[in-house]
Amino acid sequence: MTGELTPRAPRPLRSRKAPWVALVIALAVVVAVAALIVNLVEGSLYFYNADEAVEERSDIGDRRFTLQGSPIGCSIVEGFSGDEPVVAFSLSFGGASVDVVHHGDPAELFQADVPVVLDGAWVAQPPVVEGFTGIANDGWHFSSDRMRVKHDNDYINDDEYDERLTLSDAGADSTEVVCEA
Amino acid sequence: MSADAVNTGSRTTRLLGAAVLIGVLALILLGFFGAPEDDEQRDAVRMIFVHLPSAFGIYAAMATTAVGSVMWLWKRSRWWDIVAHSSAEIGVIFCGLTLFTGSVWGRPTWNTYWDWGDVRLVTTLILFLMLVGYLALRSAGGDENAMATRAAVVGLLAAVNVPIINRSVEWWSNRTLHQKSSLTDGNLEDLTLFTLFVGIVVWALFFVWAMIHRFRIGWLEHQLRDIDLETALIQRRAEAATESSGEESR
Amino acid sequence: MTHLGYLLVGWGVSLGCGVLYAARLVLRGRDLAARVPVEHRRWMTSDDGAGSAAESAAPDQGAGS
Amino acid sequence: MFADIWLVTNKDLRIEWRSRVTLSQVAPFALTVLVLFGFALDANPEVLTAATSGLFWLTVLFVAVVAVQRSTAIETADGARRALLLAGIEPSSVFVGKALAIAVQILGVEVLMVGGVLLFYDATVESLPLLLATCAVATLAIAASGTLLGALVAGVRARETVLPILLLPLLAPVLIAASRAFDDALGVLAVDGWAWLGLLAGFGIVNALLGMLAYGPLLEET
Repeated sequence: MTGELTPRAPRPLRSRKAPWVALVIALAVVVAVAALIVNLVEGSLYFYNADEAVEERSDIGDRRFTLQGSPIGCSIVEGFSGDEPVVAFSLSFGGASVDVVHHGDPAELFQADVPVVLDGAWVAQPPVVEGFTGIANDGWHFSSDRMRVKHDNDYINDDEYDERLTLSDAGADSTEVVCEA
Repeated sequence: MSADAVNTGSRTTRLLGAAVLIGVLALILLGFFGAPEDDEQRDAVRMIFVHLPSAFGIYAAMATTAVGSVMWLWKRSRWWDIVAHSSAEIGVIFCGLTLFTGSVWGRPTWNTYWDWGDVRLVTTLILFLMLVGYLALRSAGGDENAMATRAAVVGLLAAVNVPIINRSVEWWSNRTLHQKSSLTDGNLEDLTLFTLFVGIVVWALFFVWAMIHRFRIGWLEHQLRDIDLETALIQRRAEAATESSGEESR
Repeated sequence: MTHLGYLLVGWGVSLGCGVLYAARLVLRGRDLAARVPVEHRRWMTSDDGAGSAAESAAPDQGAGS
Repeated sequence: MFADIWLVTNKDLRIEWRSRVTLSQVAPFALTVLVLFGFALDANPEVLTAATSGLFWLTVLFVAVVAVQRSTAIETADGARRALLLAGIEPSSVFVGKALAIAVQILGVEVLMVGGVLLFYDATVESLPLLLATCAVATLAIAASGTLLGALVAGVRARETVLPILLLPLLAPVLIAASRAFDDALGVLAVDGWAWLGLLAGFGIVNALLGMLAYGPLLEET
């Protein structure tokens, strides 16, 4: 009895092969198509770089959006807007600069030349923060209430490298902007 | 270990396990005391030594699941089906750890635990949820062959996410908060790079160790299912025999 | 060391999860291996030799199945 | 092929029309969810405006789960799947037909919901073409994924709970892309809605292709 009832290896269920081979090929094609599509929609997602934000200012209006750019070192001022603690600074990207008033404390790693990503909206007034004029100074400022720091993929220790290697994201050109002070 | 304890280990897994333990010790020493701090992130950079190996673990696990799923669909190979299931289970752990260590790293460096706008973060989370769904489907039970086919389709659907996750920081370069690939286009200190490789090797060894154990568990479960069926058959036949003999004697 | 708290949480949870999962695998493997008859236990060992495993496990496990 | 697709779509829609479940239960369910979100977020109208697109599409996903459950139930009851296979209709035609039937139902509910959003949430439409295109493309993407997973879980014992666990994460990209496109169409956020629509279309094509290929083997096996 036991000899007869020993568990057997499962029968190979060889159903139609062809559809699955086709499926695998289709999957590869599909991944390629998806890759193509995401490439096409590049440039539309998540945040506006500073130059695009300035260019599309009239389209954006007072709607909220996310802005990205590199803070310019000599422009950073911590002060008050009314009673509220703010950080005012100018940031640049792609040759354009934007004056920013960030409401709240700056991010821990907030520093010059390290790109930040900010949530907020355009305000059609010059920034009113004591001691801050702004490098753009175009009658507008970006009022932000959420700040993230976009650090790069360089893991470098300054002590061992004489100069900072600026291989990070193409387009960050804070060095072009010259502070007047 | 007592001599009569039966388990899923073998000489290979014991060697692997020992290597993982030694590797973890080395990684802790290198990670906390060997590698230098980063000039932007300071010591927070040391999170990369657990974060990136976990992320690589997802890729390895999902690739294995994808191959296993295809091989089941193509060859109806139970072996590959168990491989796909095993690696998906390990993959969900790697995926959870990647998300967790990434968030904990993000708070001091990005100033946020999570960002809904970042493609890599969101696609990784979607993969995690799909893997949870995969395991839920696997645990739903039912006919073994039908279940393997269903799971294989879901496994492939989930695996499609992986190339998107991996490439997202390039496709949306300048559009993601997440930094670009650290290994391929990053600029790392020698010792940081070395520590990172140690981390990847340790995680890879752990992956292999876990795969062997998990595969054997899957195999045993499969055997047990067969045996349960046989036992039920024997019992049923025995019942039938007593019933019929009872009727005859009446 | 800066950010030590974050680092300890990240590393701790990673290594902790690994240990817990490993322990669960080993225990589940033992439980299952004990329930499966010897002749179906491929790769399973009670000591280092694959061949002797089945024999040494046979006396006490055979009765259970 | 098109005749077969029409046959299946027509059959599903007729069953749906006769039972009136979509009309009498799913549509009121969707409106109730919208109203409840309104209650929950009423204290802050700004939040409600900002969240309108997300709430809309989240509700659509819930509706989709219900619609797929219904569609699967039609097929599994009384061995109707076997009958469909025996009738000699190509599985891919069955897939497209069922997906279209689901899409029509979801679209019907969406029309009602757009009205509800304009009425309850005080939303304004800034780009009607974008709004309509998003609804159409997103619905097709949802219907394709839903039909595939519906067939996948058809034979599972706990399919009522397994379906949402599998379907909702799969549809997460649709939720994200359709919500952003709606944000643009309703003038809430400064994003490029048409680009998000492209992403949505890509996702829909991928899922429709996968579904057409995988549907046959799944039908046979489960």
